[in-house]
Order: sequence, then structure tokens, then C-alpha cells
Amino acid sequence: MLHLTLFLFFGAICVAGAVNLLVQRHPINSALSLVAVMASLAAEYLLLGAEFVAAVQVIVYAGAIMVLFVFTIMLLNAGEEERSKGSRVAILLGIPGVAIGGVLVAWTLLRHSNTAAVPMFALPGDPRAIARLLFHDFLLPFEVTSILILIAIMGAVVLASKPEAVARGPKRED
Amino acid sequence: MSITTFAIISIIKSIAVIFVLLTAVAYSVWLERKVSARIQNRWGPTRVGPFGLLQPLADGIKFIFKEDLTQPYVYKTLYIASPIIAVVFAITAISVIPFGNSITIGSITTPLQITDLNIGLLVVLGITSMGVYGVALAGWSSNSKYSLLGGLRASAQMISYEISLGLSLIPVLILAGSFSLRDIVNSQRHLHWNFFYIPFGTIAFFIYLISAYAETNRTPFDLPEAESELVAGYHTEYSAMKFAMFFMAEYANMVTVACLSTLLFFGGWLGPVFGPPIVQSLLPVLWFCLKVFFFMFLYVWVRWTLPRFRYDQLMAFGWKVLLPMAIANLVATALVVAWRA
Amino acid sequence: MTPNPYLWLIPVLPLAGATINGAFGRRSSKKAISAIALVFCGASFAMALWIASGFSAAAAPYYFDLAHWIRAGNFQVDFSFYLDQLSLVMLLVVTGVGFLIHVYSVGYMWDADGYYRFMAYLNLFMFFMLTLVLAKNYLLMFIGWEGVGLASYLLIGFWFTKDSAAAAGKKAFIVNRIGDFGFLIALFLIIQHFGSLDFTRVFAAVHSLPPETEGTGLLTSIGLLLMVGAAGKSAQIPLYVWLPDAMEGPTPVSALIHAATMVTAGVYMVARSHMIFERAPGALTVVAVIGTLTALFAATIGIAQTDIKKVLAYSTISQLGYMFMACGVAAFSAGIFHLMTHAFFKGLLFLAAGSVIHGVGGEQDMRKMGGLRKYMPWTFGTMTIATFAIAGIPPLAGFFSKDEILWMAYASPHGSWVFWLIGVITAFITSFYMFRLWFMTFFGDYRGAAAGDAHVHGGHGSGHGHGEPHESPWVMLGPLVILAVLSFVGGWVGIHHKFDFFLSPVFHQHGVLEIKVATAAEEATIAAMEKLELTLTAVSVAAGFLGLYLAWLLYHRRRDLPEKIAASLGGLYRAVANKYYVDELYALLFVQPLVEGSTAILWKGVDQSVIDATVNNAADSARHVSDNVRHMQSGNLRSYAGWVAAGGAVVIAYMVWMGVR
Amino acid sequence: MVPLSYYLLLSGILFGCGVLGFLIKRNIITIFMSIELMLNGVNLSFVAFAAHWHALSGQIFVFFVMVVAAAEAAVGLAIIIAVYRTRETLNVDQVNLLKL
Repeated sequence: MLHLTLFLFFGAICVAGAVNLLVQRHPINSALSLVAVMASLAAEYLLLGAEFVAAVQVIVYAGAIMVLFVFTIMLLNAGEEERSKGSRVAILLGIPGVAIGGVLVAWTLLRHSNTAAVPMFALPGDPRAIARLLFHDFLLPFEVTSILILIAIMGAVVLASKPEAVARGPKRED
Repeated sequence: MSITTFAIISIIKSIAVIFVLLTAVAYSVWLERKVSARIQNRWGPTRVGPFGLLQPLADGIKFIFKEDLTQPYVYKTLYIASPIIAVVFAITAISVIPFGNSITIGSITTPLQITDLNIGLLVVLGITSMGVYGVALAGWSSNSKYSLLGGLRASAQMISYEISLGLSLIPVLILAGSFSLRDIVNSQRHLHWNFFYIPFGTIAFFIYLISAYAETNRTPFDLPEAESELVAGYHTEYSAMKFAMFFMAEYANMVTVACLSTLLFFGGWLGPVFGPPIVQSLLPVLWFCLKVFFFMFLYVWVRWTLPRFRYDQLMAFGWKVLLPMAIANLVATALVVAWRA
Repeated sequence: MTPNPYLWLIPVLPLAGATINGAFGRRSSKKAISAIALVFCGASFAMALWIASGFSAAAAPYYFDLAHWIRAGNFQVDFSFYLDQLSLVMLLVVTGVGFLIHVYSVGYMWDADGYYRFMAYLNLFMFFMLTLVLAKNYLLMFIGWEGVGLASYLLIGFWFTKDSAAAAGKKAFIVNRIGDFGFLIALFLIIQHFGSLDFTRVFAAVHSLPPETEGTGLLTSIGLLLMVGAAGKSAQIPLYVWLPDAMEGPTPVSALIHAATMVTAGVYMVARSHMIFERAPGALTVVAVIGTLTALFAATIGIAQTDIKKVLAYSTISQLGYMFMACGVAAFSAGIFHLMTHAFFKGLLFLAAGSVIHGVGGEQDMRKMGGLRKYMPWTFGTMTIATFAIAGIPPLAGFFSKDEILWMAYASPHGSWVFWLIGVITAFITSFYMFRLWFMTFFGDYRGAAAGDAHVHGGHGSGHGHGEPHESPWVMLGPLVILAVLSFVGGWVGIHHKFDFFLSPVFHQHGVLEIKVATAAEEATIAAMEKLELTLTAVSVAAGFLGLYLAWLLYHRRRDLPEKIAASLGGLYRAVANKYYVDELYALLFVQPLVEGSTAILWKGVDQSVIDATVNNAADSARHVSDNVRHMQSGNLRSYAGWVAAGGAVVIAYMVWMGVR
Repeated sequence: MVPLSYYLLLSGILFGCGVLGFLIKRNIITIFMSIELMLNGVNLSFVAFAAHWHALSGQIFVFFVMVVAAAEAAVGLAIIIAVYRTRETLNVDQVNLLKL
């Protein structure tokens, strides 16, 4: 009962945040509602026992990635969203598509709603066990991912630096 | 132990800890004023109470009764929310910090810590990493150029230094083999403090200390509130209790950093223990407080000794010096530990 | 003895050399290039010697599986090597002669452009040739077979800026393709009927089949097709036309590839497949007839050639004919014996000819030589040994091997006096044209160009200001001397059929074929046979000396006679001098129809109006369709997202529907 | 005890909101945040399935998703900055040409 209550509470925050992200017109409000979604998702992870994932979710997603978003919004001083009419396809095809897909998925899930129940703290995500998996079984993906992120860092530096700075090279400083 | 006693004990512990923390925050302000005055060959606060000891109280009263100005051009919700965000996260971080071994009163034995999580360190990091929102949003929602610049600086600086801070902690985790702060302290028994694990622990400590100073926006990294260029940085537009909240958040963060330094590198509450049982359980708390006090003092000492960095120097130092050093130190520690094992 | 586990190094070492030189040679010094080429090739030779020293007949053959290659059901082909007496002989000949020619090349090619290329190609050739020789299955052998063809093509066309060299390379390649076509079909037949390409398995399967004494069957077809392949590689009628042209390549190449090793691959292949041929007498007869005819035919062309290398080229074809004659009468060990001695003296002849060409500044026309005996004594001495060896004068190497072939041609159950007679006539002609070459080159007076009028040959010899002919450097003479010694004594291993006995485990292990001499019970018969053998030997030696006398008479004593004889023979002489117009005939019969047919039907008909039209129409329609569809790509991100969302909905709907159903 | 399907439903709702945001939002940064929302939705189902099947590798996948998301955020925001610098707008409807 406690489990269900907590699940519903944080789930409600999640959904409210997600909907708020859509409704808000200023990007910074959207960003903050996304932070709320992420934080309550971390709580959901905790309910599932994945404490390490929850901590990383907070540190990486809420604490780093979203700060980056907020930072960019502040840097570009992004204002409220304009209501331009750019795409008929998105309205006529995309939204019905989402609606149909969502309804189908929800229908399928609810048809099987009582088959499997997950207890609270079902699978403790012990850091040791996770480390063993990550550095033994998934070592190659791990290393590949680290190369990916290295490339991403370099790409970000090249992309975001001013075009003249890239062309001029790092030598001159005038 | 029934759930009721557990709840009662937890509530008591929380209240006690928060009270102590807030008092510590208030008196670190006093400490700062006093020490800075001595460094500059002045007296500092002397009027209110003996040695000016009641000055924090007077300050608090003043803050409460000052006019709370909310400018018409601010983004109101966020403007109000951001100091609360800052102070809440700053205070929450204390909840997993252990400050003593355990205490036995009657038949009840309880650890001297609000809650012991086996990912305690990660929780602290996560909570402090959320604290940046308070600063950044304050800067943005004030809708003023000084505040915005301060907020931008703060978020960039905190993201940058968070990396080397995290990396500098990993050698400690390798040595202790646990995320739990209690385990980390227990692994440093018999003066095997991580700081004395030469050279890796020492290097890690200094990297941690420097990064932590930058994280808490303290001199020599107080660019976000550099008064000579940005008036007061991100809290330029704040006054009265809202301003006080930022103030409290800053000092609470300092306390957290001091606690972490003590726990991770200086053996936490470990120290000579003797006497009757009640003394035996309270002496560690004393050692812990002394060590934390030393770090608080160090904060002030550094603030009034070192000049401020320039912004490009700050970024270059973080990315080009600290980060490579932290990575190298981490790799070296891992190799040595693996080799010994 | 355990099999030597490093056998695989023998082919791989030259490959390493080729790789290093090919990759880095352009920027390396010539000394480094030479060192790498020689070290890797020499190491291979040393390995071969080492393995030979540890070789014991009792343990042969050895198998070495290096790696898996093709595994498809029951059919499997691996990178595996096979070492028995036959491949050991080939191994020693190839690495030994190959190494000597490498050494020689350092001197001969030193000034050539693309020296590193040459050395890399030579090493590459060694790799493929050794693969061919050591292969344990037909497919690996085929790899080596094609590889040596490739190396040969590259080296013939080494001076590729010269049209004739490039054309000669292409000719060699294309003619070889015809032969390879036969070889490949033979391999397909073998796979179809025996389900394997492994020598041991194929031969074990063949062993259980009865000999196809009358009519033709599977084995005869395979044998004939293999012979087509061998004829292409070993320059036999009708596919011999590429070898004379291949003389466009540098002389060390002619010596190594087109005299000593590669062209004998066909003989080796036939000998290796002796099990098939022994059960297909029809194919065997065809081999013998082709070999005999080629021997005579090429020898007669050799009489009228004036280019020193062309003479040697036709001589090579002729000698290869001898080897096939031996194989054709099922005297495989005699063929291999001649292969070995031929590698020595023909390699020597080519190298000596190269030394002569080097000495006179690139001239190849014998009419412009003469009297070189004085200028280049070492070359003269070694050339003399080689000439006497090929002419079959005892006790040099050629005598033993040729005599054995002739005797086998007569005495073998598959033999006949016709083969013997043609063999002797060929021996006489061989002796005649070789001594003609000898007299024209080394005796009389020097008829070459005067000082300063150096005719620079191909790419070689920039900076060779030529006056007097001169002796070659020692790096070239050394191999000559060693080969001369081998040409002298190399035949002695054949005394009392020792070589036969050495190879007998390979060729007679199934005990099907026995030479009359070996089986005959009656002493009297043996004695009679020996007397007959001595008589026949005397006849062939006499033929050799007769050739010597005639050459001496015509080209030393009475210089005017050849002109007169040529004039009196008229048309016949012109036919011989023009190689019986075979090239022209081939051009008329095959090349021209092919070119015209390709132009009219394949190019204009098929390519332009069918293939091109199809492709163009496809492209056109694609463009028309794209023209209409491209409006979907508006550049608006949200539109794309809309399409993706709709597509996702369709996929979900499909999956749900499948699940419900 | 919460049924697995509730978790999946929540994950699906978050994902759907992400897709919807991608379709209706005009600001590039918000669209980017919608992507993050989708990733989070997927992460939740990973963790839920990990708990359901008692397989820790499900949680490992979340880490990989996070790392990829971090890399994506770094590059994506850099691209957004570059776009803003050249076009001075963040409206996707006005960013429909590859070349200016």
C-alpha cells in the first residue's frame, strides 16, 4: 500500500512535470519542470531499489545535463516561444500518430495489468554488483562509450567556439 | 526497535542536527568577521555581547525586519523560489553526514547520524549538485545584467569544478571500498587517514579542497559574486531574508565541505577515546567538531590571504590543471591499490 | 623425427620481405632493400636446407595444417602444407636457385629505376612458388599457380613504359589464363567426383578406380584438362607463344621464372598428379606427344634465332618438352630429374647471357657479339659448362637426365621408339643451336658497336657508358660459378638410379607401375637391356657431339656457309626464322575474330544498347520519382518528427495486431 | 506491490509527452528537452524490467543511456549555440535550410 501510494505520488509529479514542460512557453520553465520530472524519477528508481541509478540520475541528469540546459538558455537569453505555423504534417499526421500509438500501448498494458507485480526495493542496485557488471561483462561497451564521450567533448568545443577562433587557431591571441 | 521509536529518534536527531548546523552557520559568520578583523589588525564585532558573541543574533533580527524589496521587472516565481532552493539543498546535505560513532541511552543504541545510506557520499554529491539551481536561477530571474553574469559564472564554474571534485574523491572510495561515509571513516582507523596516504591521498585532498572552494564560490574563486565587478553577483537584487537565505546557504555549504574533508581525509570522528561510556560516545563528536572547526577557519584564512582569480584563469586552471591531475592521481592510486592487492 | 613445425616459414619469409620492400622500399636505400630481399630469401633457403637435413624417408610425407580456410559441409580446404621427396626436391631447387638469382639481381639491377619494386616482386614470386610447391591441396596449389603468374606478369612488364614489355606481360597473362581455365575445370571435376581437393584424399580415391585402358573417362578428362593448365604454365604446344615474348623482362627474371622455376610448375603439377595420369593412359599419351612435338618444334625454331635470349627461350620450351615427354611415358622421376638439372644449367645459361648482355652494354643480338672469351673469361667458362651440360655431353648434369629420359622414352611400357628417335634428333638440334650460340658469342672477333655508341637496353644501364665489353662484378659472377659447379656435378645424383630411388616412395608407392628393368626376373633380359641402354646412350652422346661439330664447322670454321644454306633453303628458312608464323596464325584465328566480335556484339550490341540503356533508364526513372517525392523533404524538423511519429504508430499498431491475433 | 504495467504505463506516458513535445514545441532547446524526456521514460522501463526480471544489466543500460544523453547534450547544445549565432533565432520553423 505504501509502495503504491509513493509510486502514485511521484508518478503524479512526473506526469505533471511532463505536461507542464509541454504547456509552458518559456524554455526555463520547461527546463525546471523537466528537473522535477527527473528528480521524482530518481525517487521511483529508489522505490525499485536502484539506489545507485537514482543517485547517478540526480547527479548526472538533474545536476549536470539540466544545468547545462539552463546555462544555455541563460547564455542565449532565450525568450518566450513564438507560435509560428511551420508544419501541417506535424499537426495532421504526428499528433494523431502519437495519440493512436499511446492508446494502443496503454490498452495493451492495461489488459495485462494484474499479471506481474514488482515489490518494493525489488532489486537492490548495490554499487559493487553494478561495478562488477560494468567493468567485467560490459567492459567493451564501457570503453567504447568513453571514447564516444571524448569525441562528444571535442565536437562540442569545436562547434561552440567562435568560427573565427577555430579558423585562426589557438596560436595568436589578439 | 519499533517504528515509533525509530521515528521519534530520527526526528530528535534531525532537529538537533539542524539546530546545530544553523548555529554553526551563524557563528561561522561571526568567526569570519572576527578572524578577518584580526588579520587586518582590527577588532571586529565587539559591541553585542562578550566578544560580540551575540552579533549573529542581532544580524538575524536585522534581516527579518529589513524591507523585503521585490523589483517589478523580476520573474517573480523563480525569484522567490531560488533562495529557498539554495538553502534547502544546502541544509539537506547534512542529513547523511555522520558525526560520531553511536550512542547508547538506556536500551536504545543509535548511530550519531540522521540516516546511514550505503551510497551516502553520492547523496551528498547529488544534493550539492542540485544547489547550483538556486544560484543560477537567482541570477536569471533577477533580470539584471549583474545578476545574470553572476549566475552564468556560477553555473559554469560549478559544472566545471564538479568534475575534478568527483574525480578527486574516487581514490578515497578505492581505498575504502564503499560509498558509505561511515565505512570510509572506519577504514581510516589507527591514524591511517587518507590524507597521510602519501602521495595519492594528499594530492586528492588538495584537489578536493581547491575544487570545493570553487564549488562553494569562495575566495579565491568567488567570481560569481565578485563585488568589484558585479556589485554582488547573483544576489545583487536580493534583500532582507531572501539575501540571508543565500548567505546561510553559502555557509551551510562550507560546513558540508568541511565535514566531508574531515570524514574523507582526516579520519572523521576518530581520535583518542577514554573515560566512562557516555564520554566515550561523546568524545568522537568533539574530535569531529574540532576538525570541522579547523576547516572553517581555513576557509576564512584563505579568503583573507589569497587574491581573486581572473575568470579565464579560473576556467583554465580547472580544466587544464586540476582535471588532468585528478585523473592522473586516480589512475595512479588505482594501479597501486591493484598492485598491492 | 617429428615434422619440423616451422615449415610454414619457408613461404612466409619471402612474403615478409616482399611486404617490407613493397611498403617501405621507395624511401629506403638500395643497400637496405638488397639486404632485406637477400636476408628473407636466404633465410628461406636456410630453412629449406635445415628441413632437408632433418628429412627422413620413413616419416614422409609430413602434413602441416596452418589454418582453416574453407569449411562448407563435408568439403574443406585448409592452408596446409605437404612435404615429401618430390616437394623437397622442388623446395631445394626453388629456394637455392632463387637465392642465387637474388644475389645476381643485386648486381644486374642495381642501376635500374624501381629497384625496390623488382626486389619486392622477386620475393613475392618466391612466396607464391613455394606455396605452389608445398601445397597440400589443389586449391592452395592453384593460389600459388596464379600467384606466380601474377609475379611473372609484373616482372615481364617490369619496364612497363616500354610498349613491347607491357604487351609481352599481357600476352603471358592472357595465354596463361587459357591454361588456367583448363586447370580450374579439372579442379571442378575433381571436387564433383571426389568431394575434396586434398592430395591424399583425392589420390586415395583415384587409387581405387581401375585404369581407363580403353576409351576415355573421367580420369582422362581430368588428366587432359590438367595438361591444358600445365601447357599454359610450362609453355607447351599450343600455348607456348608467350614464353619467347616474356624475354622482354629483365634477364634475372628470365632465368628464375622463365627457365628455372615457374615454367616447370606444369611438370611438377603433372608429376604430383601422377596417380591420375597413371590411370589414364590416353591422357598420358597426349602428354608424351605434346612434349615430344614441343621439344622438336621449339628446337628447330631455336636454330634460326639471333637474339641470345630468344634462343635460350626456345631452348627452354624444348627442354620442357623433354620433361613432359618423360612424364608422358610415366617416367616422372626422370622428368623431375631433368627439371632439376635444367634449373641449374638453364638458370646458368640465362645468367651468363645476362652477364654477356651486361658486359656489352645491353646488346642482345648475337651477330653483334663475338670474341667475348677474351673480355669476360669467367662468364665464358661458366657458359661453356652450361652449354656442354645442355648438349648432353658426359659427365655433365644434362647428360644424365637427358639420357634417362631418352632411355625411358624407349623402354617404358608407355614409351615407343618414335619418342626416342625424335628425342635424339632434338638432342642433336639442341646441341647444334647451343654451340652455335656459344661460337657466335665467344669466338671470332668482337663485332659490336664501337666505344661511345652504347645501345642502352630498356631501363637498365643508365650511366653505363660502354666501350670495350667488360667482365661483370663478382656479385653476378658468384652465382654463375656456383651454378656452374652444380651444372657439372648435379647429374651425378642420377648415377645408378639413385635419384629414382629417392623419389620412388612418391611415384611407386602404390606399386602399380613398374619399370621393365626393375621387374624383369630373367638375368638375361636385364643384361640385354643394359646393353641396349648403353647403345642408346652412345647414340645420344654421338648426337650431341655431331651438333658440336656442325656448329663448329658452320659458325667457326666456315662463316660463309650459314648464309648460303639459308639462301638455298629459302621459304623453309624464313618460316623457321619467323617461328613458323604461329603468332600470326593465332592472331588471325583467335585474336582478330575476338576483337571484332567483341566490338560489334558485346560493345555496341550488348553493352551500349542493353546494359547502359538499363542503367540509364533506371537512373532516369529514379530521378523522376525523386522529383516528385522530394517535396516531402521540406527542411522543417517538426514535419520529419510528424512522419516518424506516424510511422511509429503504424509499427506499434502492427505489433499490437500481431500480438492480439 | 505495484504491477509492472503501471511502471511501463508511466514510462509510456513520459515517452509520449516527449514525442508530443517534439511535435508541438517550436523552441529548439525545448525540443531537445523533449528528447531527454523520452530517454528518461525509456530509462524507467529499463529499471522496472530490471527489477521484474532480477537482472542487474537493465540498470547498466540506464548508465549507458545517461552517458549517451550527456554526450548528446554536450554536442546538441553546442549545435544550438552555433545555430543561434548564425541565425539569431531558436525557432525550428525558421531553421529549415542547411545553407544560409
